[in-house]
Amino acid sequence: MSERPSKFATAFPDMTAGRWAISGVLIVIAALVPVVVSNEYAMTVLVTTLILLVLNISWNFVLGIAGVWNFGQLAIYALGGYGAGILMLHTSLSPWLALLAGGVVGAVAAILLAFPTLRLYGIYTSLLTFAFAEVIQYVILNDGSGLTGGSFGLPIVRGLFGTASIASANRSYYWTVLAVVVLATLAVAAVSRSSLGIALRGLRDAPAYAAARGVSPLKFRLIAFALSGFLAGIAGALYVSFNQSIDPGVMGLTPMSIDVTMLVIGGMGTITGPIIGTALLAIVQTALVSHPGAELTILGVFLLVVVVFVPGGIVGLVSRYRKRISTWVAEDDSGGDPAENDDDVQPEGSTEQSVA
Amino acid sequence: MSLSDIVGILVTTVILGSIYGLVAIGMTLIYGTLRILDMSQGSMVMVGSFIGWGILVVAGWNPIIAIVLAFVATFGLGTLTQLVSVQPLMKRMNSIDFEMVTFITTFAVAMILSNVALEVLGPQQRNVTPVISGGINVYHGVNLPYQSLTMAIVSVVMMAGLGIFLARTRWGMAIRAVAQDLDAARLMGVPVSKLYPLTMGLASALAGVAGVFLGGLYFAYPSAGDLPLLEALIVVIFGGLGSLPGTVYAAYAIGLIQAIAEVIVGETWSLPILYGVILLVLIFRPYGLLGKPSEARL
Amino acid sequence: MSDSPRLRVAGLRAGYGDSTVIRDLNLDVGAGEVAVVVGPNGHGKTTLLRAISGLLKPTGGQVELDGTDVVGQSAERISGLGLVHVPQGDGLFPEMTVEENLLMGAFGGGAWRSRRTELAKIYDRFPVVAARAHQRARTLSGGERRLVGLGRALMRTSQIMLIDEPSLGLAPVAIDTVYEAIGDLKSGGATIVLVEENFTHVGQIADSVHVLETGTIVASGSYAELSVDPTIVQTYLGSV
Amino acid sequence: MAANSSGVTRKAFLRGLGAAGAGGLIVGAAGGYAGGAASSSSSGSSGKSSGSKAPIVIGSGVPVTGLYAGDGQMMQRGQRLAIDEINAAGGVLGRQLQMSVLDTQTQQPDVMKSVFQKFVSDGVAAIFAPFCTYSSVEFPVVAQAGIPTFHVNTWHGNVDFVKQHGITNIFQGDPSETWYGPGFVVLVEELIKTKKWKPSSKTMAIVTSNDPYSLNIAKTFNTEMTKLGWKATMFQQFTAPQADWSAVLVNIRNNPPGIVFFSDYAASDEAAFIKQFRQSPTKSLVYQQYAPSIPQYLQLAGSAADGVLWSTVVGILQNDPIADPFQAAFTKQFGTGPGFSNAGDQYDLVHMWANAAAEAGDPYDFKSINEIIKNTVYRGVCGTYRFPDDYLTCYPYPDYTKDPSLGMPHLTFQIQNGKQVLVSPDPYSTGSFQLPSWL
Repeated sequence: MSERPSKFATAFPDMTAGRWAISGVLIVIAALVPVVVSNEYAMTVLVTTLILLVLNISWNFVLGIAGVWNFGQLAIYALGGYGAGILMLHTSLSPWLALLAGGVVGAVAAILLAFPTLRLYGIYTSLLTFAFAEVIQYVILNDGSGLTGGSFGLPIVRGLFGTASIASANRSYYWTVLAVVVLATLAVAAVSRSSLGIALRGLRDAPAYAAARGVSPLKFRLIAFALSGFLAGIAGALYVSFNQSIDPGVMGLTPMSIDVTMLVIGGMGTITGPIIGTALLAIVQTALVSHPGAELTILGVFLLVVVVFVPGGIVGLVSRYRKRISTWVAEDDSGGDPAENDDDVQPEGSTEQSVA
Repeated sequence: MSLSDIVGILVTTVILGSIYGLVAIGMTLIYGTLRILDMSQGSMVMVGSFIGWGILVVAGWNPIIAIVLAFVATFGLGTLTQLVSVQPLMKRMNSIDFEMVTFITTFAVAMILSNVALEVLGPQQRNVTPVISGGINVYHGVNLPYQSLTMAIVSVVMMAGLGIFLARTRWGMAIRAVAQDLDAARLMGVPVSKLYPLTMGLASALAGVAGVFLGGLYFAYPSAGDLPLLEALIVVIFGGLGSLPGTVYAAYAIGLIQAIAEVIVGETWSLPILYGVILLVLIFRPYGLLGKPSEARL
Repeated sequence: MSDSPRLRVAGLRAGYGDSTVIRDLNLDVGAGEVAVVVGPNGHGKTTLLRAISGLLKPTGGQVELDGTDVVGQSAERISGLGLVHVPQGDGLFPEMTVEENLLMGAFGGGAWRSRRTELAKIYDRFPVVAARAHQRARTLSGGERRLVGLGRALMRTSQIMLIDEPSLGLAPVAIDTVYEAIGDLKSGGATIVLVEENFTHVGQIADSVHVLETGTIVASGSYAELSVDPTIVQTYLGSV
Repeated sequence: MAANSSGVTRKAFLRGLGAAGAGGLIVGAAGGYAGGAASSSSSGSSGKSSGSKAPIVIGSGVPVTGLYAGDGQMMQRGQRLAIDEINAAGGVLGRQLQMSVLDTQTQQPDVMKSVFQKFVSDGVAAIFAPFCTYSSVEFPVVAQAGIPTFHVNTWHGNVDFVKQHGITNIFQGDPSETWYGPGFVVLVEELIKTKKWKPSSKTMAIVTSNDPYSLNIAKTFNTEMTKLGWKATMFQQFTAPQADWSAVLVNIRNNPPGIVFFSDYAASDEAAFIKQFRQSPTKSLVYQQYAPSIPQYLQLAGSAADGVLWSTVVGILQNDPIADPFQAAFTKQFGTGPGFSNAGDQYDLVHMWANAAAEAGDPYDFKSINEIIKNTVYRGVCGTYRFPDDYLTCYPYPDYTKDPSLGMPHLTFQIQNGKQVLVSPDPYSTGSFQLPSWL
């Protein structure tokens, strides 16, 4: 027993007991939400938002932390969803295994996508991956075999909770997806603090230097794609389970622009950024739901303003203020340990990362 | 393959290639000069289409007025876009994420433009009267509409005009100078803080004029810019970012690939085939047909 | 030194990010004078020129051109006041032809109108350049490029020139040609600040020599004075 | 330390603040939904008492953004007009109607589920969602609540789902898509029989967009025609939107067919096709399914469309005592005509529901209202609505029933001199088939 917490603690060196406590309290509050909320529309929106959050965590990992401009993430998400959905539809496999299979499909697709991007740089990577997404969407739209249902989407699938009533299914999904969000956040946080994460950021910020220090772009890019693809696949599988269907409308420019906005506004490349960005935009979207049409204009203005005036998103903003506040605290708490002031924030272009 | 297939392929190539060239050269100009991929170019096509509709259909005026007005309006809009979405970020020009953040901000401008158009003008697609109607029967069954022919000619004229502007004029040379060595250009007295907005205005104006013509083919509606944007992206990256000759070759090469795919294999698979070819090109030539890793541009 | 120097640098401070490269630097250059700044690499010679020409924003001090303070103004504004900076490695536009490069020299400062006459003069003065007029700049040899860079600076009259290490990376023959050209500029009346790592080649043209170490001028004087100072000779005269 | 007379360090203070803030964000977000819903449902429940004069809210789920936004606008206008008329006449049971609009985008499963869920949570009295998913995933949400729900998705899968699950409140206000192909085959046979048209050859070129809907129509047409000895020279699928048809036209002109059968529902695609076809036409009868019913089609295609045949299983009647006043009122209110289908069917469905709600005596007595609708024969601007069986869908006349008062007319139009002429079926027709000028 004494060994596990310490090992766990070393994976998150900047997490103090206090921070663990706060995170724990937040998770408990989040877990209690379905008990308080009796409105099924609110539950539907919350579950949908959490599923999107899993996708955003996966995308943030490859885009923000590994710095690979992968714009094919929605296709990987869709493939995971279709994979899981087709298994639920045509086999008697446990839907929970189908969920995992969705993750595996996502990981495999991502690895296959990683290979051709290896020699590409920046914007070329984004085009190639974007083209990949277009092809996937095209193939699904044109699928005449009936496997995917083309533009009409999959026929109704079982989902994870079979014949449960809408209210109890909503709650079961909420807790399931919340658990996935917590695990995904822990996984991404652990990985980005590990030597793998350091190598990835090294490749992101100084590719030539990192490569010279023996960091293999091939190996690390594959690992980054695989992990991110697995999470995206799980997100897709959760989508198809919860909605009992999936259609090619989950891909395309509009959903992509909303996801990018969420990441950028929260703070790309940080651990908490996707959570904050997704939550914030979900609230904005929900508030605007009765004004359809104005929504995307407002999102566009949001996006523009944040990128121009708040580089690093909300998390970046907070971390800058925290530095000031920590000075204020330090005046008071002269005996406090300086390690407290560490951030979970990696500001863009930070030079603190060196390659081990 | 019959002779009419071949003629059909050639005609389709000319039409598609000219469209692609017209929507892509502005993007190349911007990438070459500012090192950004301007995602608002598609919206400029949309704005141009709506201006074409307003002038040709609603007001019933001369096509020349539509073209001039589209040029002027999108020039202004492009300049404004640069001032709002790129200029404030110029101090980050040498940072690693400059391409990414400008990609996102110009994308945000595109989102705003097309959704404002949706709010103001409504979702309906509107027909833009062809600048010229009718067509020639090129060969048994293969028809070349005058509209497409005009578009091809305008496209070639505009590409050539841009080439001459860049090669011969003071400001054209200044644009190339900035693209090739920013510091040296500033030492020559080139006012980059004015030149950048003007370059983006010029590029947007080209897209706006393209919009007047494309409106007759694709119609004017709020998301009319999505497809041209996608096509322009494919063309500029296939041709090599920032290379003007590369863009022109790529436009017609892609037109040819698509025409062959459409006539031989059928509409269904022409886009996937196109993407497949591009995928292969990028794997073997990571910087496109004529692109270079970084230094040489325009 | 004349009473009102064409270029006056006083208490200049400049650097990159948090690191200060130039500190408390003073330098006066009179009309028609050639001031040579020598010093080891990495001690701020290029930074000095960039700070004067506005490519780099100084963090303190003054730079005056003919009595006007220009600190904080953009490079393009300063260029319009008659200052020409020939940067290290020429600053030629590699994909433009030699002629286009020369024409760019006439972009600002009201020189565009007379570009054709100036161009003809430069072709007269440098036949080598004339022979390469329609070649792309990147295809030239190092010496040719340097001449084009100097020629481009000459497209505008009445200027103050900053020339950064003209001998860098050139074969001895080419260096001679380049310095011959700089001598021509001097006799044409230009005010010049020239930066070199040592004063091997500057004897013929230097009116004053300034030694730049760790960001500031540590010694100044005429070439004749400094070339007999044993410590300086040992460090900077190189293998003359 | 003097500063800490309260005994709380600054650090502890900030921590507490942070936790409270973050917790507040989560609770606030959830509470926001719950609160919003609670307020509207409370007004709903107060509205549900039958003596109340509070407005009745009905849900309108239409595509406001995305590919189908043009259709969505017409649908919403049809609903609007009906509501305005009902309100002007004193409302339903003395209560005014209010419309709550939600965007269904491109009918993705998550969007549709959430739209339906919000309507249920808000306690609307009826849902008009003309387009829905093809998998019917959102149906259970409203089935459980029992709210009368109306769509015109024209998809047999949806009505199958209703029948299989014994749903009693989801109505399809038009016949399924399966009736398109057979209907046109009947028309072709009649044209040949009455010598109004002689095919240049017994061949057909079929062009269809690749969504299952258009594909199904194209396939049924192909099968039925093949049975009669016709041959397909071309069966080509494309992905909408498609604006350049030169390659397809090369193939058509190489091998001119007797019929060009075009199955797609995007107005711009079909308009672009006919414009390009007419620049050098072949001796083929041109049939375009559904899209010419959208008003933009004629604007987009102009005179190129003269001679084109098209049909719809739900369409607004012409020169009709019920449809004409609607046409006039619509044009007056919106400055443009209603087109041929969705504005009309939405107008009809809102009226039909309002009648049923009035008859039931309580707009929230869903069970009675659903019963009444199921047993209604309603004649609207699109003809007769009748839901004869557990599929809760309309059936076409004359393909299914021979009695025009019991089925919704499957209308075939021909565009003549820029005008839509209803050429079939009698007694609704307003003109007769004319041989297109290029034949």
